[in-house]
Amino acid sequence: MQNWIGLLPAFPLAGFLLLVLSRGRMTKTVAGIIGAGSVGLSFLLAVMISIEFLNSGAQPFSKTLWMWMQVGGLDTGFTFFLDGLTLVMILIISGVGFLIHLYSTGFMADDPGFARFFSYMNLFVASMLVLVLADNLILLYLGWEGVGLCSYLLIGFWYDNPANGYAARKAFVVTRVGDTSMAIGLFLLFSQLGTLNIQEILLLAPTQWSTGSAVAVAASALLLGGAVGKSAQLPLQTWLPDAMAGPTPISALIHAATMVTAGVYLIARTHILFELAPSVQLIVAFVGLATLLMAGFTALMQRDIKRILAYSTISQIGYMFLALGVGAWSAAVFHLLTHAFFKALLFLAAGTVILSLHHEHDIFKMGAMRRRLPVSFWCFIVGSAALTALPFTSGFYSKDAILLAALDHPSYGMLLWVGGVLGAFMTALYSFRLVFVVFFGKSHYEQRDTQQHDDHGAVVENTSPAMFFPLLILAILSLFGGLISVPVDAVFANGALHEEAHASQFLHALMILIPILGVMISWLLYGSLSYEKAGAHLRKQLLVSPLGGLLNRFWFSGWGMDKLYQTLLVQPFLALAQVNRKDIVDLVFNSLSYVARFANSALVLTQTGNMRWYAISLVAGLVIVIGLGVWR
Amino acid sequence: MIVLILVATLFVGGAIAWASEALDARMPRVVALLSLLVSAVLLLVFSLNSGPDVGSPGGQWWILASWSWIPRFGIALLVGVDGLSLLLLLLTIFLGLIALGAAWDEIKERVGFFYFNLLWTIAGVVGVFTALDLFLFFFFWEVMLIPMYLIIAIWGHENRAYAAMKFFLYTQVSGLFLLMAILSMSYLHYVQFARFSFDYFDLQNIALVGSLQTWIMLGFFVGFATKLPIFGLHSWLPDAHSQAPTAGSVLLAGVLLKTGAYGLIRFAVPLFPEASDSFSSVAMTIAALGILYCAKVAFAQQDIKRLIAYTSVSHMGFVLLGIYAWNLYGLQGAVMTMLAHGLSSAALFMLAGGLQSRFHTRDMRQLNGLWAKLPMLSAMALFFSVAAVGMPGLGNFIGEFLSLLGAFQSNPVATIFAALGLVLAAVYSLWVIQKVLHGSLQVPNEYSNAADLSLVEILCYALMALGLVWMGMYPQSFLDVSEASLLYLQSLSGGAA
Amino acid sequence: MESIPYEHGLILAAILFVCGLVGVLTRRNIVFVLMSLEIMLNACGLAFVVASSRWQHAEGQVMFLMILTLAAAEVAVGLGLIIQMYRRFHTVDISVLNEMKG
Amino acid sequence: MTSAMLFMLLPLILVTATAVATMLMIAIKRQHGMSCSVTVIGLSLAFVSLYFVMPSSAQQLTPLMKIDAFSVFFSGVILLSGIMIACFSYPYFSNLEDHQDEFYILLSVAILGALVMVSNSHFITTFLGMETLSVCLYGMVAYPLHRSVAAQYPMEASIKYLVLSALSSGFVLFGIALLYAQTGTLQFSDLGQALSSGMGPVPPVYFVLCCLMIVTGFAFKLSLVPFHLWTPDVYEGAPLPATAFLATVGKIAMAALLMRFMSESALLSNEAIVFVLALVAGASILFGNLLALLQSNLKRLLSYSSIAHMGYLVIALITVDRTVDSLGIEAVSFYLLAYAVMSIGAFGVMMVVSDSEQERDHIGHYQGLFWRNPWLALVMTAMLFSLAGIPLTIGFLGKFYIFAAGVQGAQWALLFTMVVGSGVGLFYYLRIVYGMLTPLDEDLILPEAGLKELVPHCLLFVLLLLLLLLGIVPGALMQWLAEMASAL
Repeated sequence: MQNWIGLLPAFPLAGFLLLVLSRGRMTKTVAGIIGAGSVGLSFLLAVMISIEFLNSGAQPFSKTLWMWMQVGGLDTGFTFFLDGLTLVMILIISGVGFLIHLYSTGFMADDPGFARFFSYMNLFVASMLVLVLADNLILLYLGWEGVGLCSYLLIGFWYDNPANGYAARKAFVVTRVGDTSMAIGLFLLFSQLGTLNIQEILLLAPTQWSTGSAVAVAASALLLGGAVGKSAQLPLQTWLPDAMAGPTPISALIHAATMVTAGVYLIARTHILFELAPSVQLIVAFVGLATLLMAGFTALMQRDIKRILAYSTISQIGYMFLALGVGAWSAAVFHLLTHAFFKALLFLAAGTVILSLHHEHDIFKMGAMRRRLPVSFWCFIVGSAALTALPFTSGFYSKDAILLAALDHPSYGMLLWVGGVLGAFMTALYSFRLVFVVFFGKSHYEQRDTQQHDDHGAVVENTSPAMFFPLLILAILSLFGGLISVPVDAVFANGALHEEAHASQFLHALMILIPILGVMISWLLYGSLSYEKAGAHLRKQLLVSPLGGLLNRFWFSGWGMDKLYQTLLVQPFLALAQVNRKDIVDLVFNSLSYVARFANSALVLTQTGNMRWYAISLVAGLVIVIGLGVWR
Repeated sequence: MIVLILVATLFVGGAIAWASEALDARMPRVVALLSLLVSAVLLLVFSLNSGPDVGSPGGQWWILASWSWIPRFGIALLVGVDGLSLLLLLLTIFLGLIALGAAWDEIKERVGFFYFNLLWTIAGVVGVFTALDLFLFFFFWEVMLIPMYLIIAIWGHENRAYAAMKFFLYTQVSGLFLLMAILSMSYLHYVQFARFSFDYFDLQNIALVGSLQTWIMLGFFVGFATKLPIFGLHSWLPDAHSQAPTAGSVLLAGVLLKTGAYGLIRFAVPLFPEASDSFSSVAMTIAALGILYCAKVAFAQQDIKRLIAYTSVSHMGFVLLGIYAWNLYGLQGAVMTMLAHGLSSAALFMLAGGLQSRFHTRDMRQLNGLWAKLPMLSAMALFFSVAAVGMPGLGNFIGEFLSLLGAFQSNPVATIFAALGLVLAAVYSLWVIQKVLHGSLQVPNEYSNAADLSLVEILCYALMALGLVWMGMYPQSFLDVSEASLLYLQSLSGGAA
Repeated sequence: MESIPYEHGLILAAILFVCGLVGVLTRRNIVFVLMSLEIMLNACGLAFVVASSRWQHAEGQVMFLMILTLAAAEVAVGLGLIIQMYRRFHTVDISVLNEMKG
Repeated sequence: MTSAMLFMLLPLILVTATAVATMLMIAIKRQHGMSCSVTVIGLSLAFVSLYFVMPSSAQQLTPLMKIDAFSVFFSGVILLSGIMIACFSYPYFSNLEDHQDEFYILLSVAILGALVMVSNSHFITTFLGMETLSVCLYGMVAYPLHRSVAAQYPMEASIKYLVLSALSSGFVLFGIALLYAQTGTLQFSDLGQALSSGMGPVPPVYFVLCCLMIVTGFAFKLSLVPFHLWTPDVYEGAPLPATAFLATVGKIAMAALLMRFMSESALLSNEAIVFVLALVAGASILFGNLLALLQSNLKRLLSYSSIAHMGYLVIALITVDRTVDSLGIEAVSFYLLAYAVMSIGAFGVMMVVSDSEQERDHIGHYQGLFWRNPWLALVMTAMLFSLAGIPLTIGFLGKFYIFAAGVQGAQWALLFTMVVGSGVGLFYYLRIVYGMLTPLDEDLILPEAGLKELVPHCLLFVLLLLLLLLGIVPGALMQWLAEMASAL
């Protein structure tokens, strides 16, 4: 069974090819079956493989499909490597992926680009699987770029709106910056270790490099660059919120569950390098911390339901980075898992809301949807609970593990822990703000396009099985996913000691209570029946106060990072490009031809046609020549 | 022998094609197709049924044959084919067919003469890739320019006179420097061995010292670098490429540029190892500069073909980088880049040509949202732009990755800057996609009823796409062919540079 | 009587030559130009004669004869042209001959 | 003077006989065709006789003349050019009312002069040949004096040429005289010995002065800068056959003479003269090409380009004594041959489309020729490419030779100038080619190819063949030249 591992990405790839070659002539049902079915197949295969894997004592296993390139010392194959970590990833990707595909068949039902959508989706799943299965960094890079491409294509899926195109380009280019640093990291690793096979690297690196040596620092820092780009961490996080321009299932699959966590996967995969470079690892931790706080505050100010979720994704990944930074590798992976569940759930639920409100994104234009959209409501409750890490939800366990690990950090333990807890508080605040504003209070939803048919204008929840089933599964997983134990201890053998963390009862209690506190406050602000007056009043108070207003604008704009990059990088580049549209080098060469023409026009003047002038010049020439000859 | 047959087939085929116009206006293209197919078959049969001849120098030459030509100067018809040449020959013939496909419906007037020029250009290129006598090499080097000049000058677009003239001037003048260098070599051979010789293998024995070596090397470098082109000598290329008819652009970008790189690999570095070694840092800096600069300029263009042309310069930077890294990775990278860029740029120019023939404009400001109208063409455009971005799994990635990998080992700084080119590549490629394919449909009204790809076009694109995927997924089949010869070339320079 | 040193002869020839040269450069009348040319050629002839008398050779004398013939030939052609010119322009001023230029 | 020696002079005698015969023909009965064919036959006989004259080793006939492979080669080139020009001029002059025939007499005599020049070894012969040639050229340039259209052009050209070349001959003569006065010899070889043995009390300046006066005269005939001003006017004014003759025979004979003079009298051992010549060459290359840059009259354009080409030639000339196994002489010889072929070809095309009534020498006349008369356009293109020195043509090998000589003589500065010059040159040659390629709306009326055009067309074909054959398989010729040069 494990020998069929090659089929994992093969199924979706085949689906992609079929869908592309059909050139949109297929009926939507066929396209849907192919699209979702291919991923379903690879999920089944993944399940079977994992059963076999776990029964066979979780022995790492690798299979070479074919040699890719052998140049001198470099020989890389299309080789897949399977261990606990990979296993978790493929299960998430194929499993959650399958659910989301299923959901999309309903969600995209009346979209003209149905087949195109699924072809991209399949391609994405395929490349994502390659990414996590790769046993060498080049193959990983292939998957890495592949998912980036698909993300680009899907963000810009509704291409007739230039705004989407812009968001897509931004996403691709910003992540490409990270990718490039990662590529350079690859060059460095190869020139130092002479191999790009991950396992070999992990074996060689400790023997060749001393801890904290410059090379190790450089290499891991460059890899971190790649991870930061993909996982939308500071300072490259700006692309993710805009990426919400894509269809909601995309946001669920790519920008919540799988692709954005690739960075986490990369670091976890190469954790030994990071352990060799403690300074970089600490940076990872603080990047995570800063990001999660920043994102938390920003999320609090957003009005767009998807942007809120996007920022929350950023901040949750921040948690994972925090975990990685303190060496709690499996905690990070665990959070990755649970996050995949509840964030996917939230996005899909949000999708139903948006769909039933005819692509209304502004939460303050919704409200009181509790009755109208029961399913979405309950999904949101569950998802937010898990996101907020309320006790006994999946998020609770994973976040707990992370915070405890952070607390254990030798030097900065307290700082990191406090930050993390504060983040948890913010999480509670913004996620339940979302819930309360959307589902409680009064309805602010006025139907645009009233001239349309009623069944178009009315708010009806689409609960077709295709969309209901995934929500159900994900909800269950978000609730009880915490009970799953990730089989990664073997992978992080040396990192395991961080895991059984000790914290005083007080701190434990604090960690449980603070989110609940957060929920209550947001209830006071947005949820309570007095929300209309008190809440609104309070918020007004906050906004009119100069500081509050400033903070509001500042946080709303995602801490002004976009503006910064615009002025620092984008505009100068554009200006330069405009100035030099007519390649200056060209002008230089053309000037030569002007010189020649000028010389010509000057020389032609000597051809007066007057014979006496010719005679004179003849004599003058003689004199000059003789003069030169004599002088020489 | 096969080489002569190959060249002869093309030369004669061209002549016949011209003559056959008298019979029927559709004849020439058929004749051209036939002669190209014949040569393709010849080449395939040859490359499948034979291999390196162990006896030959370096034991890596598939063919090595010589006939006396001009005894006075020890000039001989010395031709040789090794893995490197073979790959480039295959590329040449393949792109020749593609160019034929591009011209199939586009060229309507003076058909015979067009195909005559087309075939003669290809023949010249074949000669360049096989000649090992430097005089013969230079001979073909110049010969291939004339028909290309005519192609641009007769069938080019609005500004063809200027473009053709520029193209010819640049390449000719730089060629004279090359000639000077070659003659100096043969004279030195006379001084040291008491006879003139232009034989590649003889010239390897010349003992060159100090600044003299540097000067001669520079002569070679200028000659080849102009054709490549490198940053600073590139300004002929955008005009030539954008003004040439589609088939012309295909050959220019796909094949003619590669002759420059080939020259560098075959002659410039191995013959002057020390000089090249000390020069490599300069060359690699130029390469990095070119990659970034031209990517930036490309971004600013509004004429699609101009844009693609600038991207070609940018990509050739990777080739230069790989060559002057002068280790196996770099060289293999350079070769793969040459092959892959050959296909991708050819395809892109063909697409641009397709747009022009459909909408009679190359101005991106007038073309928008074609996806809705021409889905297949747009899909192709997407595919090949993605390839040009260097997407792993497609040929260009292998080439660029290996070049950078090799370059990093000899000059990390330049490599890092060059790597930034990957980002800029993304910037301009996506910009084109956004402008032309995405957004709301907008084309010049009078041509709003343009048809999607024709069968010939589909065939060409499919072939090129397959080629790129092949190179990307199983490059080994190409790397194996070229490896022996690259190792040989390295051994010539004692691994220096 | 002792013979004249040949340098003197050469100097005389040179002076004649320069006179002719100046004539060619300054005169506008084509006839005078031709005459000046004659002077120059004869100056050369004189130089040859002087030289040959120095070396007691015949060659110089032969050369002189040649020069005379040439001068005759040139004048013949020249006069023919002048006649044509006068027919056409009714002047012998060479400055009218500047149709072709640039 | 034995009979064997007399036999050696057979070519010259035959040419002379041709001239006389033509004259008698005219006296008996004016018949254009007859006089033309007589001339052609006579010259061809002379050409054939070269084969028998060809000496195994250099033959000194009296102190005056020297017959060797070198002189035979150039005599051959000159005679061939003469024959071709004669053939071309038949249709050209056929629409002249009268006096078509005298042209051929002038032609033969001019060729006689040229032959004397290339086979001389003595200043008297030099002078004789040069002047014979020049005086005939005055006549040829002015030939269709009574041509109605723009008739003052030939006369103007002729008068200019007459006065200026007489002036330059004056310089040459005076230089020779001064030299003679000091060295007491008029023979090149003795001169060489005298010079190498040193001129006793005389300061070298004096010697340089004399030589430069002579060289100036030669440079005038080769129209090198700064003695080039006359060239365009004379080329433009003269009737096409005369122009072609002036451009080929005139130049070739002069260059051959100059080279013989230099190689026999060790002139190049003198740094100052080499220096001056190098400067002259560089200036000619630059000025010639730049002057031609925007010229739209083909005759003038070719005249300017000839200035540049002579500049290239001088590069090889001044390296004659530095090159290994006399490659310099070879280079000069080959280049002159190539130059003859391509200039006659280019002028030939012009002569075919022109006649003495209307000369089609404007670039506009040739617009779209490629689509109106592909054959002529093809020939013209080939010739222009050859002039530009592009492979497959003899011109490329000529340039190759020059480069080789230059490299060996280490004349880097000049070679660089040549590269620049060729760049500029390409521009204007390609301008013409492009003009022929661009289609034209209103057609230019071409004389329909009647029987009288047949011969010229065949000649063009021969020229094209030569151009390509010698451009692609020059091995034998080069071998022969090598032997010839080493024998010199």
